[in-house]
Amino acid sequence: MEMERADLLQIYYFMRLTREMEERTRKLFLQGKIVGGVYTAQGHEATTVGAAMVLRDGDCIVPQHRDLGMHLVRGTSPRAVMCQWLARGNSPALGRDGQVHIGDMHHGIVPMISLLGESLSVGCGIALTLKRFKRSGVVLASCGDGATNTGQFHEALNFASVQKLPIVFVIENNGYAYSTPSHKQFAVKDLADRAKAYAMPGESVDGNNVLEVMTAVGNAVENARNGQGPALIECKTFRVRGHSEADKADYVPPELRAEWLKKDPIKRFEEYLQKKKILTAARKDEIEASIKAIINDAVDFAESSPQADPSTVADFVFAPDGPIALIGSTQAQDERYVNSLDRRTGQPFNSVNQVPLTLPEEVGKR
Amino acid sequence: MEMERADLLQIYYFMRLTREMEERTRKLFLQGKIVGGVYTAQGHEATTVGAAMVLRDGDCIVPQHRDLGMHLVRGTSPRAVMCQWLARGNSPALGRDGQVHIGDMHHGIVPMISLLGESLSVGCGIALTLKRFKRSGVVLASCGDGATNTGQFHEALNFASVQKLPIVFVIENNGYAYSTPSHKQFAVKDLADRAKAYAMPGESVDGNNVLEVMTAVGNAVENARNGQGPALIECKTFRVRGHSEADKADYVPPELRAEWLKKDPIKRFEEYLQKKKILTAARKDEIEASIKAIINDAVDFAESSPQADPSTVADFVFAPDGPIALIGSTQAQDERYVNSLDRRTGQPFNSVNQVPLTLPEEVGKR
Amino acid sequence: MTAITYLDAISQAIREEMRRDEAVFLLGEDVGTYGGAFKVSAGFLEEFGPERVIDTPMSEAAIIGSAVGSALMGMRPIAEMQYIDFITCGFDQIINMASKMYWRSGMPVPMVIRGPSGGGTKGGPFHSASPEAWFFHTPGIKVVVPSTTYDAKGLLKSAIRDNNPVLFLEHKLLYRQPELRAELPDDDYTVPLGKAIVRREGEDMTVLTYGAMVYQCMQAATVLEEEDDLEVEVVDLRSLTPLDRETIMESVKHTNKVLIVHEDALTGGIGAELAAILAEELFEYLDGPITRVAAPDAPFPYAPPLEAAFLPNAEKILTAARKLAAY
Amino acid sequence: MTAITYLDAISQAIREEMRRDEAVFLLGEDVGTYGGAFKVSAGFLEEFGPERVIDTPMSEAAIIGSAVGSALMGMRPIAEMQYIDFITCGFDQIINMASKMYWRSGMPVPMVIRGPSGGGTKGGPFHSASPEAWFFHTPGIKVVVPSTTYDAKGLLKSAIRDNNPVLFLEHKLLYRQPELRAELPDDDYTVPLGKAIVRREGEDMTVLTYGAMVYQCMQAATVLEEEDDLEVEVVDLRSLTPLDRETIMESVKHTNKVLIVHEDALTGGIGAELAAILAEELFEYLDGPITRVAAPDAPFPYAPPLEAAFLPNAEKILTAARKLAAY
Ligand SMILES: Cc1ncc(C[n+]2csc(CCOP(=O)(O)OP(=O)(O)O)c2C)c(N)n1
Ligand SMILES: Cc1ncc(C[n+]2csc(CCOP(=O)(O)OP(=O)(O)O)c2C)c(N)n1
Ligand SMILES: [Mg+2]
Ligand SMILES: [Mg+2]
Repeated sequence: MEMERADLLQIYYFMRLTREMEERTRKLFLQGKIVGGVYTAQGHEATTVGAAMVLRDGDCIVPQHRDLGMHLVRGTSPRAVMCQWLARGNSPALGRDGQVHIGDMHHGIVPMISLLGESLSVGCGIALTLKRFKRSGVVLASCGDGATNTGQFHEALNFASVQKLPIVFVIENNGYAYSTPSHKQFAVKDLADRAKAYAMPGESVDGNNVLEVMTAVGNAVENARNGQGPALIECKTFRVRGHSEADKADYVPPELRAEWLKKDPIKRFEEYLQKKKILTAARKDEIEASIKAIINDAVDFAESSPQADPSTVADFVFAPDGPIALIGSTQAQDERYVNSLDRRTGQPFNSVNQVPLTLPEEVGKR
Repeated sequence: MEMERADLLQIYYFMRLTREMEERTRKLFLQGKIVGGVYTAQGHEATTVGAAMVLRDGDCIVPQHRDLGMHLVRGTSPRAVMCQWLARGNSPALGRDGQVHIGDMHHGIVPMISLLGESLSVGCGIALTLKRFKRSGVVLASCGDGATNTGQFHEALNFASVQKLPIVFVIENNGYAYSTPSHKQFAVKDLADRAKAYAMPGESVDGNNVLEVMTAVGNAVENARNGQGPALIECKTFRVRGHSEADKADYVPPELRAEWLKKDPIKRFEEYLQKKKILTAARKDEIEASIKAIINDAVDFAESSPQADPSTVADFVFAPDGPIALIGSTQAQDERYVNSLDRRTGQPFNSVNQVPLTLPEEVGKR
Repeated sequence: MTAITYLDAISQAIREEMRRDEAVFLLGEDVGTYGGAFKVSAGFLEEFGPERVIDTPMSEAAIIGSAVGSALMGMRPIAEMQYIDFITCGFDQIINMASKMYWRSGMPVPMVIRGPSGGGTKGGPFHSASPEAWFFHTPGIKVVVPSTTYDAKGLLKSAIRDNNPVLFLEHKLLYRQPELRAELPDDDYTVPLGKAIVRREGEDMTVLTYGAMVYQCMQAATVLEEEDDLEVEVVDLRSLTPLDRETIMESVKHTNKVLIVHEDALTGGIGAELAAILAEELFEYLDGPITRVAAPDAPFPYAPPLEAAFLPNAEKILTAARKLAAY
Repeated sequence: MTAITYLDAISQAIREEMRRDEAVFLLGEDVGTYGGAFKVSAGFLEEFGPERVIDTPMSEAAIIGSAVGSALMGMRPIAEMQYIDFITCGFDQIINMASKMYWRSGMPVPMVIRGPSGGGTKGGPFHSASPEAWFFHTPGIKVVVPSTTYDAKGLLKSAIRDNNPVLFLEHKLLYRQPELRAELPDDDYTVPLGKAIVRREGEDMTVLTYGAMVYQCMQAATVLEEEDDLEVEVVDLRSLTPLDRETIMESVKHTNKVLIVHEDALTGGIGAELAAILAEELFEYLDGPITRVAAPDAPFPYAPPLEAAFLPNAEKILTAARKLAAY
C-alpha cells in the first residue's frame, strides 16, 4: 500500500494516541476514578487503527470493546471517551452507559452493547440502507474471535452475503475469549475460513502489521464500495494484557505473551518509519507532546465535568415525536428533524466532540 | 453399500410406509379431522428413511417436521403418529402438542419444537452425554436448508466440532424454506460447505438416492462412533408439495417440480429393486397390503381413541420429585426412577407404541 | 367503500405508509414473493420492489438487528415475525439493542415489530403465543394490541410513525373474522398510541381487557345486562405501553369494581400490573376484590378440547363477573 | 467451622452435588480453567476434569440447548450464564424447549441455569439485570432468589436435585459481602423450593421482598422500630416459582398492610403479581393500599449517582412504609 509520509505519520500517531489513552485509562482505574469493567487493547492498535484508516466520510464503523483505535480515527473525541469512562453527565451516554459504548450516526459510529455479536446484524441494517440509496458508503463491523461463535455472527454474515451488502467484517483474533483459548472455541485454524460458509471472500492477515491490515481491509472495503458485496478479514493479533484490568490472565503462558510482546505493532511500525526516515526523533517528540496534551485536556475536561444528574434517572426512555431524517441527507442537519440533535440535551450528538482532534502540523490535517 | 435383499426390501418398505402414511394424513386433513398445520415430505423419503436406516440401538435421532420416515424407522409407531395428528388424549403429547412432535428418549427419539434450528444443540447435549459415558451411540440431527441460517445451527455445529461430539448433522435441502428459494437464503452453492466453518467433514449427496444417502450418512455415523467427531451431510432433495397442506406453492416453477417428480426417490429405488429382481410383483403386493393394514389399524386406533381431557388442562406443568435414571442404563427400566415412565399417565412412554410394527415375513424382522 | 377485514386493515396501513414515506419498508420471512404467511403483504413486492419488501433467511435475530440498524439510519423498518412466537429467537436484539438505544445514545430507533399472536386457531404450543408481558415489563418499547379493524389500521399507522420500537401484536383469530369486517374512512386517519377506549359504558363494574378477549367480554356484558340487569363498562386498552391510566382510573372510580380479562397466562400477566396499580392508587374506591380471568399457568395446548378449556371465554367471564357483582 | 461467603456457599453447593451425583456437571463460559468470572468454580476443573466442567464457546443458546439435551439423557446440568444478562441470547431454549418439554412429552428436564444478577456493582445497563419477571411469567420453569449464605447453598442444592428447569438468580452484590459471611452446617442440608421465610416478625405491616433488597428492608424495619415504634414483618420470598402463598397470606392476614419491595423495574415486576393476588384474595383484610417500592421503568444506568437514585434503598422503603403506616 503506497502512502505519503503524512498518512504514515498519521497512522503512527493514532496508534500511539490509542495506546496512551488506554494507559491513562488504566491509571484512572487504578486510582479508583473509573468504576466497573475496564477493557483495553494493547497489541490491537495495528488492527483497530489500520482497519479504520481506510475508511472515508459516509462510511460507518460498528466497533466493539477493544476498538478505541477505530473510534479515535473516525472522530470520537478523547474528551468524549474520558467523560464516558468517568461516567460524567455530559458523556455521550449521559452517564447511562460506560466504556467505549459511544456512538453518533452522523459520524458513522454505532454504539456497541456489551452483548457481543449482536452489533453485527445492526451493521447489516446500516449497509442495507446505504445500498438502498446507492450511497458509496461502506460499513466496517468488527468482532472478536469469541464473538464468531455466537449465532448472531452467523445470521449477520449470512444475511450480508445473501443481500450482497456493502459491509466488511473484521475479526480481531487475539487468541482468547476472556480466559478461553481458541481451541476451546472453534476447530478451524483460520477464522477467515468461516467466510466459506457464506461464499464470501475471506482472508487472514498479520493483525500486528498495520500496513498489511490496511491493504487487506482496504481492498475489501473498495470491493464492497464497488458493489461486490461483503468480505471477512481475520486479523491475527494477541491480547497481551488481561481480559479486563481486573484479570491477571495467569492462564496465558508467559512465553506466549513474551513472544507476542516482541511483535508489538507500534514498535514494529516505529522501526519501519525510522528506517524509512519518516519518523525522526524531532517528529516523535512533537507527536508525543501533542498526544500528551490531548490526553491531559481530555482527562481535565472529564474530571471537571459534572456528575450525572440523579433527578433524570427515569428520563429519556422514549424518543420524542417528530420527523426523522435520513442520516447523511441534508435534512439530517436540520434541527426540525428529531435525529439531527441529541434530544436528551438539545445539543449535537457527543457535544464533547466539539473540540476536534488537532494533529500537529507535520502530521497533517485530516 | 452392500446389503442383503431383506435390508433392501426393508428400506423400500419404510419409504412406502412413510409415503402412504402421509397420503392418509393428508386425507384426514382434507376431511377436517386434523386441525392446524400439516407438514408432509413427499420426495424426502430417501433422505429420511436412508439416514435413519444406518443407525442402531443406542443411537438417537433429533428429527424435524419432515422426518416421519426417521420416526418410523426408529420405532415411533404409526398409532402414536395418528393419535398425535388427531390430537387424542393418549397421543405422545397427550394432546398438548401435535404433528410429529413426538419423542421417547428410551427409544432415542427427541421431540422437536416448531422453532427450527433449536433442536440441534439439544442433540449436542445428548452426544455430550454419550461421549462422557463412552457409549457407542451416535446422534443423528436433521434440519432443513432454511434452518441452516439460524444462529442455532452455527452454535450447535461449532460446539459439536470443538467437543468432537458423536453427532452427524443431516441437512435436508429441499430447495425452499416455505416460499423462500435457496438464493434468498444463502449464497453458497452446496450447504455442505458450511462444514468448513467448523473444520468438520462435509458432503453433499443426492437426497433422492436412498443408497447414496445411506453410504454417506453411514460413513459419517461410523466415524462419529469411532471418536472422529461430527460431520455434516447435505442431502439435496425437493419439496414437491406445498410447505404445508394449506400451501398451493404456486411460487414453485412447474417445470422445476416436474423435473424433481421424475426423480421421485421411491420410483427410482423401486426400479432398482425390480431390475435386481428383489422386488417381485408378489412381494410388492404383500408389502402394500401390510402397509395398508398398518395404516388402517393406526387410523382406526386413533379415531377410536379418547379426546384429550379438558379437566387436565392445567396439569403436568412440572415433573414430580424423585430419582432420575441415566437413559440407557439398567435403572432406566426401574419404575422407581421418575424418567423410566411417563409420569403424566403412569404408562411407558408413547404407550401407543405397544403394538409394534410387524413387517411381513419376507421383509424380515428388525 | 367496501367493508374490509382486520387483516386487510393491517395490509392497508402498511401499504399506505410505504406509499407515503419511502423510509418505511418491510422485512421478514416470506413477506415478498409469497406476500407473508397470512398474506398481509400480498402484492407488495410487485408494488414496492425487493429493496422495500425483503424476503429474509430464517434468522429472527438478524431481521430485528437489521431493523435496528436501518432505523438508526433514519428508516422506519417493519420487521415481521411470521408467528410472534418466534420473537424469542430475536429477544436480545429487542431487550438490549432496540429498547435501550435512545436512552443511552440519544439516537431514536423508529421501528415496528409485528406479527400474528394469540390463540384459538389450533396453533398449539408454538403458534399461539401472547408475548406482551415480557415486553410490557421492558422499558423502551411500546406494546400495541388492536382489537378492531378500525384500530388495527389506525394504531399500526401510529406505530409506524412513532420514533421508538413498537411491538404490534395482531390477533390472528381476528384476521379474517366476518364480524370484524368494517368500512374504514378513506382519509388518512390514525389512532393514537396510549389511549384506551370504552367499548361499552356501564355503572356496575369495569372490565379491563384487550385483543380478542374484548369480544368475549362484550358478549358477557350483554348477557349480564339481559339476565342480571347489570351495566358493565368494557374498557379496551388498545395500547399496553404507554398505558392509559386516566381512562382506567376514571372508569373504576365510578364503577368501583374491576374485572380484568386477558388471554395470556395469569401469573405475571398484564392483569397483575393493572390490579397492582388499582390496589395502590384507587384503594378507597374499590367495593370488591380485583378479579382476574386469564389462561391457566400452563403452556398453550393443541387439542381442541384443551384449547377451549385453556382460553378465557364469555362463560368464564360471566361466572367471575357475577361473583364480583354479588360481592 | 469457618464463616464463608454467599459466593463460597454457591461454590460448595455445586461441588458437593458434583461429588454426590455424577450426573451433575457444569458448563459455561470460562467456568473451567478460569474457575468462572466470579470464581464460583475455582478448582473444579482440577477436581472433576474437563468432561464435568466444560468451558464452552461464547454461545448461550448452545449452552442452554446442550443442557436440555443432557438433562433429557438423565443428567443434571448446571448451565452458567457469565452474567445473567446474557440469558436473553438463549431465551428461546428456555421458553420453548426447556420449559415445555415435560408438559408435552412427559420427559423431565432436570437442569439449573444460574448466574450473577442484580445491581449495585456499577455494572451498567448490560451487567445488572434482574430477569426474574420474564421467567416468573413462564410456566414450566422454577425461579429461585437466595438472599443469605445459608439459603444460597441450601436452595441451590434443592435446585440441582429438582427434576425441572430452575433459574437460580445469584445476587452478585452479595457474593463477597463480609456481613453475609456465615458458618454453615457440616451436614448435607437443603432449603426447599417454594418456601418463603419470615426474616423479622411484626404486627403493623408486612414487607414482601427477596434477594439483596431483603437487607434494605431489614434496615428500614429497624429504623421503623426505633424511631416510629412500628413492628414490621419482613418476608423473604426465596422462591418466586413456586410461590409460597401460605406464608404470604398468613402474614398479611395479621398485619393487614402490605409493602412490596424489589430491585427490578416496577411495571410488570414480581410485585405486580403479589399485589394482584392480595387484592383479589385478601381484599377484606387490607387496611391500606398495597404499596410497591421498585426501580423506575428505565434501563439500568451506569453512573454511580444514577445507580444510587435508580435502586430502591432503606430510605425509599422507609418513606413508603411511613406513608402506608400513617394510612
Ligand atoms: C453474548 C455475550 N456472552 C458473554 C459475554 C461475556 N464476555 C464478555 S467479553 C467475552 C469474551 C469475548 O471474546 P472475544 O469475542 O474474542 O473478544 P476479546 O475480548 O477477546 O477482544 C465474554 C465471554 C458477552 N459480553 N456477551
Ligand atoms: C425459528 C423459526 N422461525 C420461523 C419459523 C417458521 N417456519 C416454519 S417452517 C419454515 C421454513 C423452514 O424451511 P427449512 O428449514 O428449509 O425446512 P423445510 O420446511 O423446507 O423442510 C419457517 C420459516 C419457524 N418454524 N421457526
Ligand atoms: Mg478474543
Ligand atoms: Mg427447505
